[in-house]
Amino acid sequence: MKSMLALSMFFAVMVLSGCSNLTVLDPKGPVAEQQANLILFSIGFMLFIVVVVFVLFTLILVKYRERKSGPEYEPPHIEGNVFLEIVWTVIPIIILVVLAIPTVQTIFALEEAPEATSHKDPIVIHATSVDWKWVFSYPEENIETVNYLHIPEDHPILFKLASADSMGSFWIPSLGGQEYTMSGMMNELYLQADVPGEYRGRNANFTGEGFTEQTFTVTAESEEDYEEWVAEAQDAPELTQEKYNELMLKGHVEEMTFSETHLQWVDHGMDAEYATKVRNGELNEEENLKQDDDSHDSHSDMNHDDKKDSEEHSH
Amino acid sequence: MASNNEQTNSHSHFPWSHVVGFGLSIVLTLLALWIGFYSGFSLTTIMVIVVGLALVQATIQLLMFMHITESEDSSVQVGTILYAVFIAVAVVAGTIWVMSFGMHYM
Amino acid sequence: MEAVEHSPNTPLEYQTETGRLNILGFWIFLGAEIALFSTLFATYLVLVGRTADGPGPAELFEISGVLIETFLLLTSSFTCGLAIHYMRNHSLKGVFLWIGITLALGLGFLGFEIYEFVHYIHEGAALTTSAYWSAFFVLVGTHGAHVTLGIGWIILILIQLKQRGLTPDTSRKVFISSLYWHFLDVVWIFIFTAVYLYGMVM
Amino acid sequence: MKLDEFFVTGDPLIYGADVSIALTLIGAIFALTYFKKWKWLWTEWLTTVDHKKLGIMYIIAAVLMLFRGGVDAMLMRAQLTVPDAGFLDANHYNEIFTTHGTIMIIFMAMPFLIGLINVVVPLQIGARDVAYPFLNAVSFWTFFMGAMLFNISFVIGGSPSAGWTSYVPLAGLELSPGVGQNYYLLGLQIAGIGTLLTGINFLVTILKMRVPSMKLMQMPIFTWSSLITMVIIIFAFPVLTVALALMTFDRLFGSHFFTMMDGGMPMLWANLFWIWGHPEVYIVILPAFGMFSEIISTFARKTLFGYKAMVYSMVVIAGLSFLVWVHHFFTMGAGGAVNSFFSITTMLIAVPTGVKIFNWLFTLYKGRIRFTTAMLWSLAFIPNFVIGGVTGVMLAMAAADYQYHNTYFLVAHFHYVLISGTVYACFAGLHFWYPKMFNHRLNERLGKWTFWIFVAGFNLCFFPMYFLGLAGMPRRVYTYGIGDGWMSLNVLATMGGVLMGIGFLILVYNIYYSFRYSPRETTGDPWDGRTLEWSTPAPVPHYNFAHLPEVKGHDAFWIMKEEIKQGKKPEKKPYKPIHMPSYSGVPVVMSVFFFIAGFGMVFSWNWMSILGLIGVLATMVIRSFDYDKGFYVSVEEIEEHEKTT
Repeated sequence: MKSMLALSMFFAVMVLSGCSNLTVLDPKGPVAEQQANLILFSIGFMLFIVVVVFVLFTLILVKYRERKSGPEYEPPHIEGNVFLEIVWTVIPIIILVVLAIPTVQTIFALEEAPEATSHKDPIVIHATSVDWKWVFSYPEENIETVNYLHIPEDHPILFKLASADSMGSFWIPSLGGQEYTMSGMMNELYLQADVPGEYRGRNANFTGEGFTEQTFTVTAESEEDYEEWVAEAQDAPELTQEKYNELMLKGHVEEMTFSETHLQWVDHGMDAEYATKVRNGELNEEENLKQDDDSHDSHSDMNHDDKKDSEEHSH
Repeated sequence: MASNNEQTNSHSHFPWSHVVGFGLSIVLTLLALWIGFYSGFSLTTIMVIVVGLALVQATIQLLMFMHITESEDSSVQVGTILYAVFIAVAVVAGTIWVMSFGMHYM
Repeated sequence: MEAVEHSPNTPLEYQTETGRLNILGFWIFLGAEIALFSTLFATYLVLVGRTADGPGPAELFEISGVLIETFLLLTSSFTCGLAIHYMRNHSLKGVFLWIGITLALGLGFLGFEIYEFVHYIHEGAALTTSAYWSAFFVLVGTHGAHVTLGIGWIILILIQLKQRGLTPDTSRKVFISSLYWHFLDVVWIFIFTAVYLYGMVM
Repeated sequence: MKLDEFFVTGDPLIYGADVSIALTLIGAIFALTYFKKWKWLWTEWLTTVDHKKLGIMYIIAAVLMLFRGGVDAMLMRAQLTVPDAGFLDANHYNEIFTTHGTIMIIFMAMPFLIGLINVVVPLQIGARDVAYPFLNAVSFWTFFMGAMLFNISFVIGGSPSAGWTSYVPLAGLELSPGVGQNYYLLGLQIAGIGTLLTGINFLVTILKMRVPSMKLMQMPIFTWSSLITMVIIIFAFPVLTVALALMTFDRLFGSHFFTMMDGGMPMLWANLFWIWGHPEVYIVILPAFGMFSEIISTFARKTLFGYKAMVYSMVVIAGLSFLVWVHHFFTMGAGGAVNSFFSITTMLIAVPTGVKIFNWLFTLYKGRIRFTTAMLWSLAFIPNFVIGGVTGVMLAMAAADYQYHNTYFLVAHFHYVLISGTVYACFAGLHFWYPKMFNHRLNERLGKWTFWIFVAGFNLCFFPMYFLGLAGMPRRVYTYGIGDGWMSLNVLATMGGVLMGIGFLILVYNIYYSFRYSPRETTGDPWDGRTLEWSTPAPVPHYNFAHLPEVKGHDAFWIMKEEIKQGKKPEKKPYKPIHMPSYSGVPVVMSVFFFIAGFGMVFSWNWMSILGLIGVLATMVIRSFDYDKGFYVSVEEIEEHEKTT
């Protein structure tokens, strides 16, 4: 019933827009699908309200417009009608309750890995926004990419979101809704692709001059292709801190691939100051080394945490 | 308008309400101090009690020193302050609640 | 329109329409001030613990200084109330005496607060040290700035009182400034609780 | 600082603006000198404390700001029409959408409404002035100087470019090192003082200055909406004051509230900003609701349906408005409980709003609907606002909002509510009360041209944006690729934008045309009005009412007219002298000092900011020692006035 309604709404929207590239309503994974269903469900009720108001509005305007000819009509004095007013208070409340229940359910459902694949361990990817590029670290595979992602299909991905500087928003509309990346904070976002293909991801939260081009591509592929890609990437040149610090400077870069991740020096979810210090030249060699040692410990801790997390989720 | 004006009837009397208010303020301050340092309650309990005491003391100031209820507009005055307290609670509690996420990473 | 009937017992400050309007308006202003300070409190409470590399509150707060400040301000609120009591008994002398004492206590409070601030800065806790100390100095400093402004304002009113004696206009001003002064004491109660007690007990 | 850093250089658009600003200034100075109007300007306008004149000045300033914000909008639409356009570069585009948003909300919508409130509310409640006429002038001038300070950033020093929401860390010193962001902080801060004072002033005015016979539940609904708006202002603006001050400290004095360094918390800015920002939305929509109610009731010739429900629903909206702010950042990851709570509170706001929509419909029901321009704007509001409202409910559903957030779906939604709510109301109110302000009507035929072109353009411009959002177009991008597939809808939107611009130009021409050719009003009641402002003669004397009117119910003036129709003769009472406040030059001087202090702080020129602040304090001291009691209008003068009208 729900899906029937949703479907009919979907077609209505299609016809209205006259174009077929409404990415958000064309989901390629379970997360985006839940959201698209919720959206179509709400559009149904909203269209109902719109139609009621528009019809009433038109009828009243036509019927009670002042006519040039015809008798002088003096409108009656009506102060209100308690019954009617109760009706149009209660009906919206009912509609809102009907909308609020699936909303709250979906809010909590999206905090977990998608149900259908919850038996699989999610792949953890740290997504870090840096003015104006995206850095992706695969701690378990020990690879790092810039401005592009590879993910296996039908496999939950747990994104750990952080920012090196300005607040960004990690968004792959085909796969699901966005979440902010912030310095010194870490957010978690589950996404999954059910259909192989290339999707566009981007920063959705304004970050200044280079914001428009702060995009990346997502390649969803079969598990085998993914494994192959991982193996290939592990042969890529090693990420050095010097190289990573270059990435901290404002600007755009091409797609890049490295073995090793930056998590051995810094986790932007915990250290809000790293990029600023690099830009101010405050991280000299000596401090670098010190920082290196410090976060080696925290890195191994974190890996441990990640594993614990994924174990928890797999139950 | 003078009917609800307690102050007008006691012009020449000794300012008892002020003295009582002052005494209560001192007692409440010392009590808060004692609860904070010597009661041995948990931090949450201490804060709940101490903030409660602060609210009592604020009420005393409003009633006994500031005569919030004395003028013809006392209902507006009291309403303003009560609404302000609602806003204060919404802002302080809401902000702490909303901003408490992600803290375990700090 | 100024001559709305009122009983002879009505305090001077309520006798004119301007007086009644301004007093009501000031209460509403105090409502806005509550919103202002609650935002500062919310900021402070969210930033508690974010001391970065700087010292924490428990290391620097000293109960004796805070208590002295608290009692100075509490007492000044009391004496300010007495000034209004004398004003309503038409005693100009009483008003001068008790407001004078109030101002002296207020200045004492300010002195201790400035000393406290200087001490903290000396110990390495300044506005720029960390988020926590930024919030501390701005919250407590905003209160201190209010006290300073209040002292300056009340001095202006005393001059006018000297020039004109107790009239509906001057007593209105004295009354409104007394509301302001009591309000600052109320704010201090919460600073005492949420900043100092909390900071030391934590 | 070098001169070429001080003046913004390098862009032909800005050079053009430089020249036109200079020419306008020279032209104005020349005209004032040539026609010997300097004294007139000072004594009649700059020093006035008359709420009607202040209201008119508010509206003039707001229309100028509407022009400025509108030009910004046209530039943005020009840039976005086709993919990969090179008309504006990223930085320039960022500055333009930042100033567009800030100006439209803070310096256009609010002052326009406050201007109409200034003109109308005292008349509606039978008052001769506001509670604090002097403060009213301070309000206007601080708003005006704040707006000017914000606007000169365009030619001196550079505009802010971090968006009207100014999210940190982007807006912080590290990532926005120029002075533009300082202009934002200080311009808003100075204007905010004025808004807060307006809040207190009009709350007390409505509560205490009504004619004694008017009970609360007999107040016109526009007055009610103003009252509730003032309550929201009083409690929301201090939050903005603090938030702006904290960011100012961060940028100028090195504190760490919102910085990335030393424990600062950038998210706290978003939190504080929206604690103010959401109530702000209701500050600009509730007076609009009030105006639509008045206009619909007048031109349907019926009393408002469900008056009490209208009042209570506004009270509920005011209360809820402080409990929904997190829906502006559902995507911050605050967790399921927080998002669910704020989803539900946000949805709840739809209930009282829906009640109001149906009450308006049933006010029309069985009425005799006259389609004047003011009425057309009010009628168009209903369907358009419903579209904005239902998409608002969709945005309130947090789980779905993750997909709408920061997209053109959101842009479409808030333009639907803000334009069809606030801007339609400003136009409706302008046409409706224009004869009260200027003693002649706006031309109806031109008015209807404006209406149809603007409304058509508005829908053409913003309806496609819902679909752009669903197609994944984020807000604030300065361009897009051909492969994104967003071009056709963007072309439609730009065409709509052009139509809106044309509509606005016709309105401006209408103002000129009506000034020249419209017949002057004789009765003061051009629309067969229902509330007390229409009982005043044309032109309205500076003391408003020679006799205080007698209120016997809601729609007080309508009841009076009914009584006269039934043969009741208005009794002739002797006039009494009327007490009025004196004009004062202190507010404008004080605000100039605020401007100087603000300008000094923008550039961190401490000597200048201290000088300005000393000036502000000095004017306050002067005011404190000012025992001017105003003056009495003599009976002869009143008789003279009443005879001529």
